[in-house]
Parts: sequence; structure tokens; C-alpha cells
Amino acid sequence: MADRAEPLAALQGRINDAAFGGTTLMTVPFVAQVGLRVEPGSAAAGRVETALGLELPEVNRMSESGGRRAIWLAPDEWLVVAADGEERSLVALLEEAIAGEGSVVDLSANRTGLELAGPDARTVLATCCSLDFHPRAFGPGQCAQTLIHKAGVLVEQRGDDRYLLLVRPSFAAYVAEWLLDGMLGLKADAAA
Amino acid sequence: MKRLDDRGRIDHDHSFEFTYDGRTLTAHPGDTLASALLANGVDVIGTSVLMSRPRGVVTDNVTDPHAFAQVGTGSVTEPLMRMNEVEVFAGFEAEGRLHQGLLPTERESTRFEKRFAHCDVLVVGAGPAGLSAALAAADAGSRVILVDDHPHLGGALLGGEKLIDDKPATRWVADVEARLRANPDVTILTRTTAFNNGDQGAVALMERVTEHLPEAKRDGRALRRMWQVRTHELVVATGATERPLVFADNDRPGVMLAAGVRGFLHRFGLVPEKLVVFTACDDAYRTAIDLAGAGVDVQMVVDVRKDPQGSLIKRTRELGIEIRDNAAVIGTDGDADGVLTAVRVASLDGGVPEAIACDCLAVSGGWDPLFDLHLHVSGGSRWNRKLVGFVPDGSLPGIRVTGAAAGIFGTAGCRRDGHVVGLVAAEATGHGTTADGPAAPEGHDANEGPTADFVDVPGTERIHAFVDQHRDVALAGVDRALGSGIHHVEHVKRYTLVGTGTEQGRTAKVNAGRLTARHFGLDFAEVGISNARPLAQPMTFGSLAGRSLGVRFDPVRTTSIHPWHVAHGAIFEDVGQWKRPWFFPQGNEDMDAAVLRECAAVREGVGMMDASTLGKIDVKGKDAGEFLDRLYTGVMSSLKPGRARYGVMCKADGMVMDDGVVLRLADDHFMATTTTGGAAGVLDWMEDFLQTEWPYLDVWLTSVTEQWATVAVVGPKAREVMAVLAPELDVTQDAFKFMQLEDAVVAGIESRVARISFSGELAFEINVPMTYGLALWEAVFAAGQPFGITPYGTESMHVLRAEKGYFIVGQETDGTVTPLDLGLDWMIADKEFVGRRSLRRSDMLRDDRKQLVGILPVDSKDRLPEGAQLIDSAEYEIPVSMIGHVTSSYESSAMGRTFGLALVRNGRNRIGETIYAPLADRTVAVEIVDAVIFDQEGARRDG
Amino acid sequence: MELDPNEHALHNAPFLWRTPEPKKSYEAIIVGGGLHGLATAYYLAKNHGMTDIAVVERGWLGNGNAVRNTTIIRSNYLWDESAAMYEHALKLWETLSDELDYDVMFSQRGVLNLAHNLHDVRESIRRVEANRLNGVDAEWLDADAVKEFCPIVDISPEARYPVMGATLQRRGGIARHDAVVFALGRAADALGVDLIQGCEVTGIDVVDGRVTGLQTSKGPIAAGKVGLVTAGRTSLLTAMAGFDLPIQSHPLQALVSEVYEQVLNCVVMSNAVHVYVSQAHKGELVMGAGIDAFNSYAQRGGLHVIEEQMSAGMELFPQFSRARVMRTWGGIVDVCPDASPIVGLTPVENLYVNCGWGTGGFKATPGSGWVMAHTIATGEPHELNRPFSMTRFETGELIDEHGAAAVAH
Amino acid sequence: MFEIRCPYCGPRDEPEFKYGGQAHVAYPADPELLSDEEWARFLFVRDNSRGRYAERWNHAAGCRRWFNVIRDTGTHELVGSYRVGEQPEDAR
Ligand SMILES: Cc1cc2nc3c(=O)[nH]c(=O)nc-3n(C[C@H](O)[C@H](O)[C@H](O)COP(=O)(O)OP(=O)(O)OC[C@H]3O[C@@H](n4cnc5c(N)ncnc54)[C@H](O)[C@@H]3O)c2cc1C
Ligand SMILES: NC(=O)c1ccc[n+]([C@@H]2O[C@H](COP(=O)([O-])OP(=O)(O)OC[C@H]3O[C@@H](n4cnc5c(N)ncnc54)[C@H](O)[C@@H]3O)[C@@H](O)[C@H]2O)c1
Ligand SMILES: Cc1cc2nc3c(=O)[nH]c(=O)nc-3n(C[C@H](O)[C@H](O)[C@H](O)COP(=O)(O)O)c2cc1C
Ligand SMILES: [Zn+2]
Repeated sequence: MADRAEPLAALQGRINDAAFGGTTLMTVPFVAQVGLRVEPGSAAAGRVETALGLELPEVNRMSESGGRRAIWLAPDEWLVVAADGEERSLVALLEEAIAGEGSVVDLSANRTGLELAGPDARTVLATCCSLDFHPRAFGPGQCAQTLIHKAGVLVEQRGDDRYLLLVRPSFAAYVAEWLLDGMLGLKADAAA
Repeated sequence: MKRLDDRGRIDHDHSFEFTYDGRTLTAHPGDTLASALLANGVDVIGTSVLMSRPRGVVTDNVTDPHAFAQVGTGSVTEPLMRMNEVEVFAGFEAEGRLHQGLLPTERESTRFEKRFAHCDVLVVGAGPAGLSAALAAADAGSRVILVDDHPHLGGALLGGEKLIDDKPATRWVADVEARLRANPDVTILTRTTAFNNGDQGAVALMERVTEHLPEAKRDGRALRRMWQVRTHELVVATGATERPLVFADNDRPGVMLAAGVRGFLHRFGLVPEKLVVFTACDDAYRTAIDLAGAGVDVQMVVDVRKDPQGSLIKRTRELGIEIRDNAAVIGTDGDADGVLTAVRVASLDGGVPEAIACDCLAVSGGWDPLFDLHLHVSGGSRWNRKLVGFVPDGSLPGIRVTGAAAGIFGTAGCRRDGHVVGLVAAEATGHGTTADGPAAPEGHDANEGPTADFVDVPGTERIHAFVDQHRDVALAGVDRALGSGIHHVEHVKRYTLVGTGTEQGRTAKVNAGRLTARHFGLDFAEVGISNARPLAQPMTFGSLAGRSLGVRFDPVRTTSIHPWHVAHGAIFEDVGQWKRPWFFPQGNEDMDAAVLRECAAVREGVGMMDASTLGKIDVKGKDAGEFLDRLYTGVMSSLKPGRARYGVMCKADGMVMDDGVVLRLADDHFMATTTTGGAAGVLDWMEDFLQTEWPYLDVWLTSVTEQWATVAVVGPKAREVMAVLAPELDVTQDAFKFMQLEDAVVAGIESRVARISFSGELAFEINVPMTYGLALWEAVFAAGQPFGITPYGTESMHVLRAEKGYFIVGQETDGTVTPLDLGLDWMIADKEFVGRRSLRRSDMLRDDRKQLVGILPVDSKDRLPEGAQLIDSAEYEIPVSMIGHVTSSYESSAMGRTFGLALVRNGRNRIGETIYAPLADRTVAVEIVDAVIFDQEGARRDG
Repeated sequence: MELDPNEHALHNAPFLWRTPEPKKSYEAIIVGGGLHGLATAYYLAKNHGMTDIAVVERGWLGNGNAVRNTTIIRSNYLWDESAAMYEHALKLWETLSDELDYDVMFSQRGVLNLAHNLHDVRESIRRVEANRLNGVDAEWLDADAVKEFCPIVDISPEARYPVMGATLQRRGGIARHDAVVFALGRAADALGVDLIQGCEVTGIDVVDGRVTGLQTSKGPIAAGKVGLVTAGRTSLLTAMAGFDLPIQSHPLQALVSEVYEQVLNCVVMSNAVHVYVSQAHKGELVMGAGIDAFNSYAQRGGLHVIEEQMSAGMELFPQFSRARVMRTWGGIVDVCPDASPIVGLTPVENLYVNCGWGTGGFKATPGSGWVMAHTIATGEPHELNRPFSMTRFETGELIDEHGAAAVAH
Repeated sequence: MFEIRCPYCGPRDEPEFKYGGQAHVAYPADPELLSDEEWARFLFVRDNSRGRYAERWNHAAGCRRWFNVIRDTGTHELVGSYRVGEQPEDAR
């Protein structure tokens, strides 16, 4: 197939240059993303879990196994993420598992990823996101759909000080602008 | 004032120069603008707002009614900065402007930041009460944020010589600070003002990050940072503020508040030569004592009370300071500049006034607890007669007021109460255990006597005895208001403007209220004071806007094809947050020329357009068809898989809400498209009905707007282009009909192709995952070259659809237009749908409703402005009855003339008639025609 | 120019109003001592000779939205019914200070409504054209003309939502909220109207479908006719009379800055960026925020609404960066589904209602009082308020002012 | 700025939510049976009382669920939230 466009290509240079004091921002390579809607606790949900080899996580959590992970979006909604190129097989697998009791939609192009990592990652987020990322309130394996100023994002904590933000492509530049600006301010603070 | 080398918290060893009113002055690190001016003998800092009277610094904090300056120059000049808050540095520039500041004339690039923060306990104020509360809560395990607006912690303890545990209070402060700083779950913010308290613990703070530093040392850091704190518990420990007394010429430079005078000594090492103290309470005696201790010649304490008692008074006597009780300062004298040279003191029982020379008069009328943050969320207050001050009344969930802010005026009481409040707050957040004893009651220290309920000196001359010194309101102004029949303090405020100045009458409002009560013989507790409102301190627009400016103000949404549009010179149109290509000018073309060319290309050859912004909703489930039937006016459940149908939906009131094409992908699977602007609203609308009205329907909705990019290939030669792009796909009319869908590989990309037309021409809409949008676009453009393919924008799209009489939501509709008005009777199926009932209301059945029609200006070159109104006759007089308006108006390349769409009363029955558009400069005759003007038979859509 | 509050002390203070206790009964009682209530009472006395009347006010005169609004006055509404009503009011404003012998500081400095996208432009021209044909002064300015008229507006094309033009009503402007309260109250009092403050209506007596009097915090008061002019609290009152209105009460916030030398010579409103701002006579910038979405009687809203306002303001007026928000507050606005008021008869005989002015009733003050007085005095709506009846919600004959001028202040 | 508890995601700041007016007002089962007056009541008349009020919110930036909140319209106290289908007594 033809080449795919990176939604943040135009900002890539600035994203690369934003790093300071071990805190970095990166664009994330393409991944397969599939939207799953199924009644939690139903037989269909059970079949999905078997097919994926992982438990569908509870509220605000992510579960992961064999290179695939399911991210909780809503009481009957998850985003299933897998390696790039797997979207077709994943859709087929899930379609079969739900057997008409729910919905499976390929959303691989519907969101793009940004990863923010490092000692000041939390503070960068605090410049534009109202969630509490203090370790007492949010930790690895946790996720949330929330706002970066006026844009919706799905935030997932991938490890200590490591956050993945999945964003609709048309909002990606906007979200990046906020993160870059937060980093700019903190970089100046760090230098002082 | 004079500087003592061994006093104050400034750095005596270093000094620097700064500029005030064009004069070069010196200051020490640690000086505020106010202290620096006093040290330089700048007694007159400016003139007052109405009477142009000379005014000087009154106190050492932000309640000062005069101490304002215009700071900085050019685009970074800031009006009305608090002289007691502003810290000076080398190169600092300011101008004395006590009112009516100047706004900069250009845009600035200063950085103002914001940050979100969360905690269990937020403590505002770091005096003895706040420090105690913060320590107790932190020790109990709570996440604590402690803020104070000063550079240093300690609050009132910095401005006095108190002892705590037999050591100087500042030692205790340092000790508590060290313990707090050692706790990783404690954040201490100094130079930070809590300025707004909202619901559920949303407290806003403003930190002055680099404001106290010279420009060269700011290094790209923010000047200020607003903190948006969400706290479980808020502890308000903001202390109390002193209020003045009212007497003739009480506004003279040199007349100050007593605690301010004391503060200037302890914080900045500043003292006058000769001091007189004038008070209604014990606390001011501390000023006499402390200044005497610093070697100042304290002439006298004038006390309005009869025979005051207590340890402070005793100590004052012991120091040999004369105390004149039952007496008052009845006037002041000044030099040529108006600066204080003497006060006139008289007994309250009458007698001959005595002049006493002095260069400073320290006044205290008592203390007002400061608890704005409690008032911001509609907290109550009550007058405490004993304290002669307002105290918070009632408690609000999650808010606790402590220390002087709660009317606890003794230091020991403040510490005790703060400690208990800190423990209780921690416990409320699930940390620690119940407090270990009772909190302290409101009131003075046991060794202090009661404050006198005293406002103005009896018999005072009215014109120059000021109640509100900032707004220049004297007793005479209040008299006048009260003489007019009004008696509510809010009316007094609004009549006199008392308390409406930039410091919001901190030193004036209580006195104004008491004068009002006394005038009418009312109980002050009933009369009260005028309403307090946020902000607790004024904050700049820029710092409240933070970084939400320009590109960060509102998202700019673009499709994946956008870079190509930019590279090819597109001019863009804002549609909601989206930027869409409006037209693609070639060479020196203006919009009209470009649009004529683009339209001609589509009608005669082939055009291409980026339609990716249309909303797309994936609708899945056994009941998907039934669900859509309930929302669209038409039937969707009868659609066959692989086919598409146009649909319109109404709001419950029957007015057109949105439209789009619905594709049936499988028995239980649809995709509904929406308008660009309507996408989010339609999904919300669908979810609302699905979740709350029909949760039993088996339907699942997913937004796929951004999953798919859409390129429309439009025009008689579209088939030929498609044949090149998708050799595998049979695009012949028989194989691929209008409103049919096919999965196909187009330009090597797996696509969903639909034959949908918004122009009346043969058209293919190719949908590919958004990431492939640009690749597809480029491939279409390349494949179309032999056929002269022409990219076109939204303007041409609008012309083409208008020629066909297709309406645009938001252009032909405005929330008052039903599907019937648009002539969509054929789309109203015989079944229930949301809004249907509304179409039966009497006003909807009137036959003179405005209906969508086409219009042709009789002069085929005359293009009407969109929005032009329509009337019945060529001759008219204003006001004239309007029968409709032009919703769309263009020049058509296909028809070689201008045309338009309009909503016209009873329009469909008037086809063929001539009506008029009365413009300011001409009246244009137009013929009413069918809305479908071009290709009425629909011959073109199959190519 | 501002009034020197002290200067007048040298003269005799002009008398504003008496403080009467309520009589046992009145021919008519107006509930609500806001501007519309005071204007109603004034015109009842002046135009209809009714002087056995009272205004009962739960707090102090003006304590509702009267003193909380951003004081924008204009009449350039889209629909004929609205334009007629507001233009009638604007004409009355033009002579009000003289008529009441009290300066209400009405300043016809011009009102700009900015357009930021093609949709705005189209709707603006539609409104300008409709206004002109209704005899309401209106002009369309392109971006350069906007800049000329109001030099501090940023019209640069780089702005997130560039200014594409604006409508201008030169006769529009501002007045001093508090002064209007004083002026109307004084005039009504002088004509014999009892202005009774601190008198909250707690019940409405209805006998056989007809109103006979009021229960109040100062005791029962009999009344031949009653007009409810209580803005955001109207639903609470109609509930006492046994019927509902299609009204929701929302917080609407506004703010003032500190006082600056004049920089803004007109009123600027923007729908897309959501700003409306003017500089009051004294020099403070007066700015309205967006409506808080929920309903509330708390007279306050969220700070985030103000923050958004500041960003929006800075987009249009970059030089306001160092202006300071001094005070914010909220009013309770009574919003109708079609953003137009309800003025007229009710299901209860002799009980009349005037409400639903929402975010934009200050400008209507004299016109609203005029037609309400007519309605109360004659028992029939005035020609101007006939379309603004409660029944329009049943027939569907709404006067939907959302579309064209959604910032309705 | 409210902090609203989404019954699914937990407490979040107000800008994540969309307001939906009075709760427990169902779309009429058979609108055609209603008189113009009854239909107008459904379309336009909602409770506008002072005090505890059951209202709808949608967690627009989060799980997109509609739910109900009991809020005091006089004090802004948020008493609790509960899911569609539950009754106010379920508010937590
Ligand atoms: C922030 C804000 C900005 C605005 N900006 C503008 C603008 O720029 N231009 C514009 O034209 N309009 C504006 N408005 C709208 C305008 O303020 C109102 O539409 C108008 O003031 C309402 O009319 P009123 O004076 O009768 O209401 P109010 O002044 O609210 O009067 C109602 C009175 O009824 C009293 N009352 C209520 N219940 C009882 C009871 N039970 N017993 C006795 N008395 C009772 C109240 O205390 C109150 O005094 C704005 C409103 C707000 C809140
Ligand atoms: N004897 C008297 O008459 C009398 C009267 C009042 C106070 N006092 C003395 O004053 C002290 C009061 O102690 P306390 O702890 O209650 O108060 P405090 O005055 O010591 O401390 C309050 C602190 O809060 C700061 N502050 C106020 N508003 C703020 C805001 N919005 N944001 C950030 N910071 C803010 C103040 O600048 C100050 O630093 C005691 O020592 C008491 O004895 C005595
Ligand atoms: C046009 C206008 C100008 C105002 N100017 C000032 C002002 O200069 N100073 C001030 O403190 N308040 C000013 N206010 C706000 C009032 O003090 C007050 O906040 C408002 O009338 C609402 O009343 P409340 O705050 O008591 O609820 C102004 C209000 C309006 C409507
Ligand atoms: Zn949620």
C-alpha cells in the first residue's frame, strides 16, 4: 500500500528538540487499534477475553498480554491495541468472539500517539491537564480519558514517569503544542 | 522615614538604583517599592482621584488605599501595582499613579503560566495559625499545600517582636518551615496569593515567579503562574487587616496604619522621627512600644477609650510614653507639600486642642478579620460586637477559617486553633485521628482590652475627613447619600462609590457601614457591609488567560490532506474548529474567478475535493436500523446492505438539526455521516437517546470521523479517473449505481467507495483510513491529470449544490426551519421519529411559512448579497414588511448568470412571481423559481 | 466624566425615595424592584394615571440583575417582533435622562458585533438588512473599517479566528446601571408609587382563578392586579400561583477591571470568540462572560468561565494583557427556549408576567416597562408585546433570537 | 468549577462534562396522543426550582455516559451521582 502520513510530521523537529533534564516527548509509531463494545460480564465478553488471552480491565485500567492490550474507555467499551498491521486479524478475531453481541471497529487511524516520559513528565501534564497524576492517585497500568486543555485524550501510564497519550489526529498538533509549551516553561525553570 | 542599619529583613550590605517618577533612588535587596520610597523620603507618592490631594504610603500591605504605581514601560507596563507587594531590583522603573492606570499600547510576549495541583489540605496564609494548621495536617499524613503572598513565611510574626516558647517568634517560624520542607508531600508556595475560591475546593492561586527579578534574570521563565488547585479541605488562615479612624485631613502623607508603621520597622528597618499613635484598640500600643524601643521619639498615644487597661498599656506607661485617653486626633497639619508636620489632639469631652509635632501618625481603628475565600462561596459573616469586627458565620463543607481570620486575635490562640483545624482537616481526608483538644475561641488575648466601637471623631469637618481614601469619599459624600432617602449599604456604595476602588475598600467598607447604621439609628449587625466578591486580589487578564492564546486558544483541526492544500496555495475557511480549503486560486485569480473555474471544471470535466471533515458515526447492532428510523425523518431500516440513503434529522421541536448520507454496510451495520460542524452534536444526540430513552435497543455507536479520509471525485469524467485509479473496480453505470457502495483497492489502498453526489454530477467518494488520505489525494490528482482534474474548495461545493437546490444546515436553516419548509415532504416517512409531533403544531401548518425556493435576479449579472431581505414591491417605505431573505447567492458558470436560494413566505406557491431585494444602493427584482435550478431532471448524476 | 460624590454634599441632596410601609391594599402591585419593575411602576403612574400602586422588592431596589449587567444597549435584533420592542426601548433611552431629570449616563458610543467566519458574515448582513428595513440603524463594516472605528481590536489574519467584519449600531451604547435604578425609583416615588424594600413575596392569593393579593415577609397585601417582574426568580413565583413557565435560571457572570485611562471607545461583542466588553465612564473595563450551563440561584459561576473569557479577550485585545480583573459576580438570568421574553397575561386573571429577558433585558428597560404598564392597566397586551405571549410555545410561533445574534446582551 | 463524580470514571472537573438539564423527563411514549399544550410542556417546560435538583450530565470528555446528579441549585452542593435507570436514592 501507499505511504501513510504521520499526523505530527510537521512538528517532529520541535518534538525532538523539546527534551530537557531527561524528560522527553516522542511521537509513537503506528499501532493497530480496534474499538470494542461489549456488555461487561456477558458471554461475549468472556469469549473476547479468551480470544485475546487477557482480562478486559476494570474502570480506568489497562491489561496487557502477548503484545496486545485492552484499555478501558467506558463501562462497555475498550480500545484494543496491537502491533501495526494486526488490525485486520484483530478485527476478525474480535468479530468472531462477540458473534454479533456488540461492536468491533477498526480505529487504527482514529488516534495517534505521543509519549511523554521522564522525571518532569507529571509536571508537564499538570500544565494542561486537570487530572491528579500523583502516585497516590494514578500509577502504571492506569488510564483515563480526559482533556488537554480543550482537546480530548486517552492517557495511559505505561511505567513510572512514562505516559502515552492517544489523540485524534486532527487534535494531535494542538495537544503537542500544549505539551511542548509546558516543556519549554519547565526547561526554563530547570535552568534557573 | 529613616533607615536603621540593624533592623529589618533587608540586605543592608547591598544596594542598587531604581527609578521612580524619573528620579533615581536607591534600595536594598528585600525592599518593596513602598519601603524603598519611604526610605528615600518620597512621602508624597501621588495625588488622589477626585480632589487631587497629595497622598502617601499608609501601610505595609496590599490593603493600602494609595500605594499604587505604574510599573515598567512600553508593552510591559503594568498599571496599579501594589507598592507593598512589588519588590524592587536594579533597573526597576515605576511612576506614581494611584488611580486610572495606563494600559500598554502593544502586544507583549511575557509568559504567564498555569498549573493544576491537587491536595488534601490547602492552607492559605502562613502566619501562626496557617503554619500550625499545615504542620498538623502534614504530620498526620495529608498532602498539603501551604501558600502565602509574602516572600517569607511568618505572617504577622514578621512585623512584630513576639515571643513563642520564650524565643523570638521568627525562630519558631524557621523551625516549622524546616519541618514542612522536609516532608515530600508538602508544597510551599511563597509570593503566592489565593485569589478565588470556587465550588468543591477549586481554589485559584497566583504565584509571582520571577516578578521580583530583573528582566535579565528571568531567563524565559514565567512572570507569574496561576495554580488551579483542587483541594479536599481548605484552611483559610489569612489573618486580619487594620482599619483607620476618620478625622479631618486623615489622608495626609505621614498618616499611616499602626501595624503598618510597626511592619516597616521590623521588615524594613524604617522609622519616623517623631511618632504619635491614635487608636481605638490595644494593638496599636505595640507600635508605640516597638518604635520607642528602636529609638523613635514617641510623643504620645491618643486613645479614644476611657482609661484603657492591660499589659500593653502598662508597658507603654513604663516606657514613659504619654497616654492621652478619652481623646482624639481632630486634625492634622502639613508642610507646603501637604506632608504631616503636626496633629491636633483634643479630649473627647471638649476643650482646647493641642498641637503636637510629628512626622508620623500611626492610626488604628481596630481589626477586620480577612476571610474572602469563605465569602467567595456565599459564606456568611456576622458582626462581633465584642471584637468590633466581622467574623465568619456558619461553616461551609470543606472550608475552615482559623486564626485572626476567624477573630482569634491572640498569637497563642492562633497557634492552638490552627493546630486543631489542621488535625480536623487531615482527619476529613482520611489521615490522622481526632484533634487532641478544643480549638481556641474568638477574641483578644487575655491581656488585651476591648476595642472601642469608634469610627469618626465627633464634630469633624466633613469635606476632608475621608472614609474611602482611594475613591476620595469623605464624610460629606456619605452624608449626602444618606440624606437622599437611601439607607441600604449597597445603595450607599453605589451612590458614593465607597469600596469600589481597586483595593475594594478594605480599609473603608466597615466604617461606611457603621456610619450608615448610626445615621439611621440601626443596629450595625443588621446593616452590614456591602457584598464582597472575588477576586481576593485583582489579577491580570494575561495571567488568567495563561498560555491559552493563539494556537493553544482553540484547536485548529486539519485533515491528513491539509499539507497538500497549503502547498498548493489554498485559501482556508474556518468551519467550527476545522480549517477547510475555501478555494484554490491560480495565479492572480480572485475568489470569484477561482470559483467559476473550479465549478466549470466539475460540470465539464472532473474536480476533486477533500471531504474528510464530514462527521462519521459507526452504528452497529441488531436494532441499528430501527434506531436510525427513530431519529431520521426517513426510513433507514429498509435500506439494502451496500446502499446509501440521504437523511435529515430534527430536534424535538421539529426544526432541522442535521443531515447526511447513511450507508448500510451490513444487516446490523450502518455508517451515518453528518455535517462538519454537526458531528459532535449528532453523536451526543444519538447517545443521549440510546442511553436514556431506548437503552433496550441493541445498538453501539462509535465515532469514526477521524478514522476515514474522504476524497470526492466529481464530474462527467469522474468515471475515467476512477478507472485509472481502481482498475479492478467496475465503475460502469450498471455495476456501480448511484447510492451504491463498493469495497475496492483504489491507488493501491483498500477503500470504501460510494457513489454519492452533492453537486448533481457523477461522483465517487473514496474513503480510506485517515493516514492514507494524503497518499490517496496525491494519487487521484496524478491520475486525474490527463483529464484536467481540478481541486476545489468549499465555496465551489456550495455553488454546485445550490444550483441543485440542496440546502446547507446553518445556511438555509437557522433553527426555525422544518423539513417541510425545505420542501422535503417526500422525506417524511409515515412513522414516528423524534420531532415529528412538533410538525403538527398550528404554526407549522400555516401556509404562509417561509419556504425554500430558488431566485433568479432579473438582471442576470446582479449578484445579491447573502442575507439580503426580500419584499413584495419595488417601491417601499421604511419600515417595510419583509417576506423572506436570500440564504445563498452565487454566480453560476454552468448557467452563465447569478442565482440564489431564499426562504420566502408561501414561496413554493409563488413560483414565477417577481419579488424585490431592497438593498441600500439599489432594489433588485428577482424571479421566484423552483429550488432546483440546474439540471432539474437530474440527468447528470450518472455521467 | 464621573460624578464627584463629595461635591454634591455642598448642595442639597436630591431626594430619591421614601421608605414606606406597605398599605393594606393597592390597586396594583409590581413584584420585583429591578429595572423592569421600576419602569413598569413609573409608566403605570405616568401613562395610565395609576398611583395606588406599589413595588415590592425582597431586597433593595436593583439588587437583582439590574446592578449586575454589562449595560449594553442596542436594538439591532433580527426578527421584526424583537426589533420593534427593542427599538421602542432605545428611543425611550434617548430621552430618558431628560424625562426623569436624572443623568442615567446613556452614552451612544456604538456597538460592534464582530464576525469571524463566513457564517457570521452572512448572518450579520442578514441582520443589518433586516434592521435597516425595520428602521433600526445598522451598518456592516469590513475588517479595516472595524479597525478604524475601534483601533484597539486586533484584526490580524493570523488570529485564531480573524475578524472578517462587524455590524455596527451607532445609536447603541451603555448606561450606568446604578444610576438607572436611582432615576427610575426616584421618578416612580415622585408620582406616588410606594417602593417597598425588604419585602419578599412568599405566596400569591388566587381565588376562583383570579389574583386577590400577596403574602409577603411584611404581611399580606391585597391587590387588584399583580405584575410579576422578578427575572431569574420568576419560576419560584409562578409556582406560588400554580403554573409553570418555560424558563431556566442560569448564572451569568460578569467582571470589571481596575480603572484605566480610556482606551476603548465603543462596545465590542463577539459571538464566535465570546467576548463582550466596554469601558465604563469611570474607566473600568466591563466584560461579560459566557453563561454557566447549569441552572442555579447562587449568583455565582465557575472561574473557568472567566478564564476562557480572558483568553478570548486577549485574542481580540492583546493590550489588555496587563489589565486586571478586579471583581467578578454572577446574576441569575431567566432564559426562555427561544431567547425571547415572555410579557403578557397568565392563566390567572389579573396576574401578569414579565420575564425571560435572559442575558439581554437591560436594554429593554423602558420599553418593557412601557408595554407591561399598558398590559396591566388595560388587561390586554400592547401591540408590541402581543407576540411575546406564553401561548407561543404551544403554537410553535417562537421568536428565535438564537440564530443571528446569539450573544444576546 | 464543579468537581462532578462520574459514576463510572470517578470525580472529574466540570469542563469534561456537558449539562443536560432536568433528569427523569422521558420522551413521550406516543407523542401523537398529546395535545399541543401537553407537547409544549414536554418540549419547553422543565423544573426550575431552588434546592435539591436531579439533573443530567454527560461525561463528554470521558466515558461519554449520561448520568444523573443531585445538586442544590441554591448552594452548588453536589449531593451525589447515580446512573441512568437508577433513582435519586441511589445517589452517592
Ligand atoms: C452578567 C449579566 C450581564 C448582562 N448584560 C446585559 C447587557 O449587556 N445588556 C442587556 O440588555 N442586558 C444584560 N443582562 C440582562 C439584564 O440584566 C436583565 O435582563 C434585566 O436586568 C432583567 O430585568 P429586571 O431588571 O426586571 O430584573 P432584576 O433586576 O433581576 O429584577 C428582579 C427583581 O425581583 C426581585 N424579586 C425576586 N423574587 C422576589 C420575591 N419573591 N419578592 C419580591 N421581590 C422579588 C429581585 O430581588 C429583583 O430585584 C445581563 C445580565 C447579567 C446577569
Ligand atoms: N491583637 C490584635 O488586635 C490582633 C489583631 C489581629 C491579628 N493579630 C495578630 O496577628 C496574628 C494572626 O495570625 P494568623 O496566622 O491568623 O494571620 P497572619 O496575619 O499572621 O498571617 C496571615 C498571612 O496570610 C497572608 N495572606 C492573606 N491573604 C492571603 C491570600 N489571599 N493568599 C495568600 N496569602 C494571604 C498574609 O499576607 C499573611 O502573611 C497573630 O499573631 C495575632 O496575634 C493581633
Ligand atoms: C457597569 C458596571 C461597572 C462596575 N464598576 C465597578 C467598579 O468600578 N468598582 C467595583 O468595585 N465594582 C464595580 N462594579 C461591580 C459592582 O460592585 C457589583 O459587583 C455588581 O453591581 C454586582 O453586585 P454584587 O457584587 O454585590 O453581587 C460594576 C458593575 C457594573 C455592572
Ligand atoms: Zn465517565
